[in-house]
Amino acid sequence: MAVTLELSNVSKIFQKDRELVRAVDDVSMTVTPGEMVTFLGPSGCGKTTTLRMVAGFEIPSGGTITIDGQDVTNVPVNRRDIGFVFQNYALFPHMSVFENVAYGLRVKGYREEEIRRMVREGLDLVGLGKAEKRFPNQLSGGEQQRVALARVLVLQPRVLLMDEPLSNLDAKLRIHMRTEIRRIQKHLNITCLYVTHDQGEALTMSDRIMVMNRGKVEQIGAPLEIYSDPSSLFVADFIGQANIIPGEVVSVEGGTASVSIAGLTVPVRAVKNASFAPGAPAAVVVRPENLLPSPGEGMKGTVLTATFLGGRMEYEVALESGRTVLSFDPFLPGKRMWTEGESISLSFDPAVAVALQA
Amino acid sequence: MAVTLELSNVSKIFQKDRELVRAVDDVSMTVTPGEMVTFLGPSGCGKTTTLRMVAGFEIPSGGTITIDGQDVTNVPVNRRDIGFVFQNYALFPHMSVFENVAYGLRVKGYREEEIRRMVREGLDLVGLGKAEKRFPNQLSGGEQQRVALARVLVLQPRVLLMDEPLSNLDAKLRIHMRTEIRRIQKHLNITCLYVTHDQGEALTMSDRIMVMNRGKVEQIGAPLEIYSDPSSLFVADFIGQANIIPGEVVSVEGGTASVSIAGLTVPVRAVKNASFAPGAPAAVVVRPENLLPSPGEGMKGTVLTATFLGGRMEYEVALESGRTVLSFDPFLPGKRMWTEGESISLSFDPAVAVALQA
Amino acid sequence: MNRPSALSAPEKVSPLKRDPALLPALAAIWISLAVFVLYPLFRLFLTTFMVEGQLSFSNLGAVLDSWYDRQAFLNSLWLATAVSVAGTVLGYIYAFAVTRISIPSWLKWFLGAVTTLPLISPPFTSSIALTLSLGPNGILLKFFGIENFNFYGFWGTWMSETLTYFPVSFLTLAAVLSAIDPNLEDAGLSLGASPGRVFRTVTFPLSTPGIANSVLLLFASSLADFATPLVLAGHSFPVLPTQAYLQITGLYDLRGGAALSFLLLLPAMGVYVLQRFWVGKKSYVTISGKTGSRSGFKSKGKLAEGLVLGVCFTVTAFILYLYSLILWGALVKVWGVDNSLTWENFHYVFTHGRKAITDTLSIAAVATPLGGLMAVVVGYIAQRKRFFGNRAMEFFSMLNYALPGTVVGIAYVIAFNERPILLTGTMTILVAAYMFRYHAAGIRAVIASLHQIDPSIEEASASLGAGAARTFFRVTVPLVVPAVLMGMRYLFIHCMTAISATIFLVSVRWSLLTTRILECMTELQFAQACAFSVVLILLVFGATAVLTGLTRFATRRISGEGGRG
Amino acid sequence: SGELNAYTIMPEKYASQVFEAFSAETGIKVNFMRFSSGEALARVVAEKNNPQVDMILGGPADTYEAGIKEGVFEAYKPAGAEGIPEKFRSKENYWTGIGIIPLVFLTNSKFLADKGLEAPSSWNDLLDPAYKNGLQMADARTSGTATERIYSLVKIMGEDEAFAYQKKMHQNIQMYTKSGAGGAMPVATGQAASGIFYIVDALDIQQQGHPVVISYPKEGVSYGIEATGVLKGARNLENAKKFMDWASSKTFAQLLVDKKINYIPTRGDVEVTNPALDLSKVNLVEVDVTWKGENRKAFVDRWINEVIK
Ligand SMILES: Nc1ncnc2c1ncn2[C@@H]1O[C@H](COP(=O)(O)OP(=O)(O)OP(=O)(O)O)[C@@H](O)[C@H]1O
Ligand SMILES: Nc1ncnc2c1ncn2[C@@H]1O[C@H](COP(=O)(O)OP(=O)(O)OP(=O)(O)O)[C@@H](O)[C@H]1O
Ligand SMILES: [Fe+3]
Ligand SMILES: [Mg+2]
Ligand SMILES: [Mg+2]
Repeated sequence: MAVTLELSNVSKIFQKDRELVRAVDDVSMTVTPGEMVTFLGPSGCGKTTTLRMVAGFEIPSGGTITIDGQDVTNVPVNRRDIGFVFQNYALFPHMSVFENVAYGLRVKGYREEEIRRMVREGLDLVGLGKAEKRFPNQLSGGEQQRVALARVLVLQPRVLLMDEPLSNLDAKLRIHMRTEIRRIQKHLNITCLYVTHDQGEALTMSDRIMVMNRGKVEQIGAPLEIYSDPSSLFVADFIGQANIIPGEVVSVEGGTASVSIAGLTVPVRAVKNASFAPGAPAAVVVRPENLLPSPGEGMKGTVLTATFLGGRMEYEVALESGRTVLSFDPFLPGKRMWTEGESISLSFDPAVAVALQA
Repeated sequence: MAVTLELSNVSKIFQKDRELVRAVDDVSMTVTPGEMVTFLGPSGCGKTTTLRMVAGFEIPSGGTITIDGQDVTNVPVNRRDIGFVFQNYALFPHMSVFENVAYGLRVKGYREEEIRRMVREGLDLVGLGKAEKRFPNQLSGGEQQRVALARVLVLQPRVLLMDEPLSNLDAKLRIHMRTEIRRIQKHLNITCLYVTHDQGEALTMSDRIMVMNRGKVEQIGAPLEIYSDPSSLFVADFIGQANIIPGEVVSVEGGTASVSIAGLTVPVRAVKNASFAPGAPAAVVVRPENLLPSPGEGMKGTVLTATFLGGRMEYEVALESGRTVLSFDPFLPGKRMWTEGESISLSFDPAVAVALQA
Repeated sequence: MNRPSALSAPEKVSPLKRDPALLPALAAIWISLAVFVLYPLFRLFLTTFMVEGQLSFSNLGAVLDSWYDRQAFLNSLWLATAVSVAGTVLGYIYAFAVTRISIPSWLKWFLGAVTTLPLISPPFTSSIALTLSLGPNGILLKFFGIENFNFYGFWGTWMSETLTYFPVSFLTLAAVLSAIDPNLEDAGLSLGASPGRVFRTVTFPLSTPGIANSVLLLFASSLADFATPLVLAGHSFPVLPTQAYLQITGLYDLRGGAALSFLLLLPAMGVYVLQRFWVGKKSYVTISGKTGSRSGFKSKGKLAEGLVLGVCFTVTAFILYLYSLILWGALVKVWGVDNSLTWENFHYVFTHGRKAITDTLSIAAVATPLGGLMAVVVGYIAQRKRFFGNRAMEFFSMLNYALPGTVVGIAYVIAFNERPILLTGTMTILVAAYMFRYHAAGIRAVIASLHQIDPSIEEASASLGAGAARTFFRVTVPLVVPAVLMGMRYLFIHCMTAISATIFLVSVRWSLLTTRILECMTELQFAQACAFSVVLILLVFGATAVLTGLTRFATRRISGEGGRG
Repeated sequence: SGELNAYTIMPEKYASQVFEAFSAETGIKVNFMRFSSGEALARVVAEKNNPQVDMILGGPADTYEAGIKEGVFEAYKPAGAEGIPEKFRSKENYWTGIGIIPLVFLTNSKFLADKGLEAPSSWNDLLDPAYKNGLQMADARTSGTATERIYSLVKIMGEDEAFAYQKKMHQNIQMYTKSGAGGAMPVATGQAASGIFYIVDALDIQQQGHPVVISYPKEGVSYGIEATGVLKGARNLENAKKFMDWASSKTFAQLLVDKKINYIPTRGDVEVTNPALDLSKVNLVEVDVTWKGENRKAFVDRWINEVIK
């Protein structure tokens, strides 16, 4: 049942007047059967376009796409057995919620009572059991999005392509839905591409994450890998929040580089494939949750803002070097809290920091 | 400049065939001048509808809305001097990005060169300086959303109504945009209603948060208040993540209730306005970041799932009572990590837990 | 909601209160409808049914007693149904080819241009070309060796009317089809439906507003058309408008003819109601403020595409053939007798027809923008604003269209030939007659298009501070510009070619091109008639180009290449 | 001098010459528009409360008879009336005949050559199966030409016989056209074989050069009277009367002949030069206008119910 999905050197160029937009630029990747790969990347980086090419809505300007070993570049959409959740929902405005969800099932030729059962199940799954007679224009934004999701999930396609399917749902529902999606996807062993802007979602749901930037692939890897071993400053900066502190390589030994930062020399893990030479500039990536107020020595700075963020305090700190860094301090009662203007000293655990080529 | 906005007993009933949908139910609130109030609530709870009534797109089925003391229930939209960012963007499909953003400025009668300057500024603000000649259907989802935002922000209206204006942006951009919005809003002293599904956004940006459920107001209050003093189980559960642990009140003293949970008696802060009697059932709300693996005694359970979530580990734990709770453990190197199936013992700091009437 | 509702059903606030700009627009529309539609018809009604100061329907009774007239009534219904169905089908096929099949853009333009030709067929000329081809001893019949083809009667009339009216349907439907968000069809395909099924379940239902309005328009057109049956129906297939015309002009029985014509309002009203019912309250919104990207064209299946293009090319070739006959007729000395080429006929047109040409152009130039404006305003109010009298307004705006032109013309003479509204002999009466008769196409097209536009786009404009008028002109109008253009083009063409209503309104001061053509026909000056038609076609093409350019300019980049095709 | 406004039922190309001559002679400027007879009548009836024109030129006398019933005409006996036989004038002087036009057969000569036939010279010739699906002639409900045809037949054969004949002829009919001249072009182009028309239309086609022959039936034909009349309430009544006087004069009759306007003048005092208009060899049947008016509706109804049903 589960299929491989392969993109080889896929590009898409939009031509507009004299302006050429290279929306997707030489993307290659293989999605193994039953895998869930999430696309992450800044707005406009080409995620939707890539997904649309896989679906067959858009013809690649170059490259090939194969599903299950078969070149589908010229196979019509409806023969690809894919499910697509559109960023703008694309619900059929003239059909009730029930009919929208039943659409694909009818195409597949299920019997009427089966359809009714499956649609019910699908709608219950997204919490819209009672809205089946309504029309899309009588639904709230989130409700519409859920219908779009249900419409595809009931079909259990071979390949599932989802373009920000949960963006308009509240946190609770989103968490619920993502576990449901993941459960179904795993259970049916569906190969899945998923676009999201929610990093929590990407990190929790995906087998692998593909980070894109300006149409190009920046890094593909397991969530933890992307997070802790970003292959570029872009990735480091984009995933999670990162303090990028410039320094100079003092010495390199095995996987560890000693980097001098603000007068201190710290041994930091060097990123894979990096070739550091002593004296070369390096950027040390320190996650805000690893940059904590320290009673002892550390980098000195002044608190710019202190924000309460539910489970934690968030400090924006201006270092003496002038650089602004973020520090997330778990909020526990009794813990000292800093306020704006106070002096603070920050330190980090070098073992979970990583040095990149600057 | 800044104006008060007041909703008194506002309701909206949609009639569809024989079904009556009470989308907004008796909502009353006052937004002080220059204040930013965020609406939070599950999908379909009536946020958009409330906003649309304030804007004047929808006529309330009951109640009145006043802006700056003036009853605007029958004032046409265009005379209300509001800005509205639509959940579905509502860009003008026949106009270029530039023209979309310039539209409101033209209405106000600015001179052409001023308009050009202001549009440029607006587009730069949302990072779309280069796309001004494109048409909406040549933009990605997030780009469209940013145009919708810029279109309203350049106008600097008296009242700003935003319906999930950042839902399709990536985390980095979202954080950037929300600081920008907040900055502009504070700078110009704009009274603002903001709908979001992102609790981080709500907690960071708002002066006050209004939590809605099924058309009704559940609680209005400052972010910290809503978070730490939820007035109902719904709010507690909806805002942030909450472990709700049932127990029995043993004794009450001042603002503190001693509640017996799983055999232990803990003194917990009682929620405001609660009247607890000894022996009554109580629900203790413990945030996952306050429920931590403890080496010593605590509530025993088994790890169901352990997920790496960037800055922290997330454990789902089945307590002996059968209840499933969440624990967020800050991820620090060297810290012990639990894996699925392991036994764990959890404890919390009663000072930051709160007891509600069950 | 399980709780008994404390508040009663949603309270109605008068839209006028909230939308003050509506009032002057509404007043203007109602006044003009009252003056130019209701009042003349009322006067005609009195003339027809007042016998010695008493209301009497004896006129109608007499007419209904005749088997021939009853037959005519049924034939009219049958013909109108057949024409509206066939014309809409053909129009849909064309619209589909132009909007959904990837063909070079010059070919699209060409198909579009050719379809304007039948619209520009002044009464009788295209019928003559048809007759020459398919009538007894017709050129095509001989060519294909077909015998015993009974052209006169139903078939000829049906064919000619379908050819004449399908372009209206094409234009309406092309506007509607091109405004369907491609993402919706994509969604259908991605759910596994074949292109055919997507067409059946998504594209087709979403074009319902267009189809319904096209059917309504064509039905009314055919119902009111007396000129085509006059030439082609023969005695065996009487239809009501022709009967009415004959009653008036042949039997000198104005009352009987008018009575017959009033009878036509019943089916027109019926179809109007059916159409409303069909379009219903469903949503056809496909232009939301959140657009999906337009996708590359996907094949609809070779067979279907071949079929669609096959039909288009055949019909296009046929139309071209018919009009080349007319061109030929205009260029030769005497058709079939002296085939030497000559400019004489054109010379005749520009000498004898000069005044007619300039008069007609001026009238068209005045009526077209006014009619276009009226069409968007009426269409907009009818589709977007909900209040008492809406339906009535929408229906009244179609009345003049659904009645045979002769009757409308006579009503105008009766109403406007004396105080308080003395208009005969003026340009105003001609402009009004054309406008209120032929703006219907524009109104229907605008209504069809508006069905597709998410109201939130207009709300956005209001929230950005724009008043109702600005929103209307800057946002609504540009979004329905294809429909408005179509309406204006239709109006312009009819100002140049239509004759039935205005034959009673032309005066010494204002003469019309078509009157001249008709004269040529009745005076058997076939070649000159052809030359007039050719000149007319060129004028219309020129004017259409100007019109399109002007509108583009006025609304800036409407639906620019970047926007909807 | 001054102005005169007119509707003309006479074809434009003739009417313009007529009015031109009139203006030249009297200095009165004429504005005119051309309509078919029914349209002209409908228009004057509709305008009767505030007439837009002063008179009508041309058109069959029946049209005027119908107008008299609507009360749109003003009685006036023109100065030259005595030169015109009474049968060509309205009894109450509402209209005056200025020309007569007999019916003729117009036949395509190629058709005749193909079939090896002579031009029809008897009504019965049209019953020949060779003409099957080949005849075009006017519809009785619309056209004066058609009613004229019926009057001729009734006068020649008697009423019942006439309708029996028409029913037979119906077998050969390709199409009844709505206007009197409507079938002339199809005959000219060979689409139809033959038909019955007023001489004006037939001659016109022939003069354009089409291969047609004109022939008269030996049993006889009736003729129509082209008339002219003044409208009640005319604003330029005097000028209209002047025109009537002029149109009844010999000058006018001579003008018809000179300008090849294919009507036969009602005045006997001018010589007709066109041999086709030479009625000396034609068997003309006299039909009284009042009789025509009285029987018209009955005949048309009978035609509908017996001939075409
Ligand atoms: N035109 C309508 N007819 C009937 N019901 C409607 C209509 N519009 C909205 N509703 C219903 O009213 C309720 C509130 O809708 P609203 O759009 O305000 O929700 P929301 O809080 O904005 O949700 P979301 O977060 O999903 O956008 C929903 O249950 C919705 O289905
Ligand atoms: N039809 C088009 N013509 C020109 N440029 C286009 C067109 N469609 C998309 N683009 C451009 O291509 C780029 C990639 O678009 P895409 O929709 O794939 O982005 P995305 O990654 O999905 O962004 P988002 O997260 O904002 O949805 C964008 O810069 C967009 O402006
Ligand atoms: Fe007409
Ligand atoms: Mg996208
Ligand atoms: Mg909403």
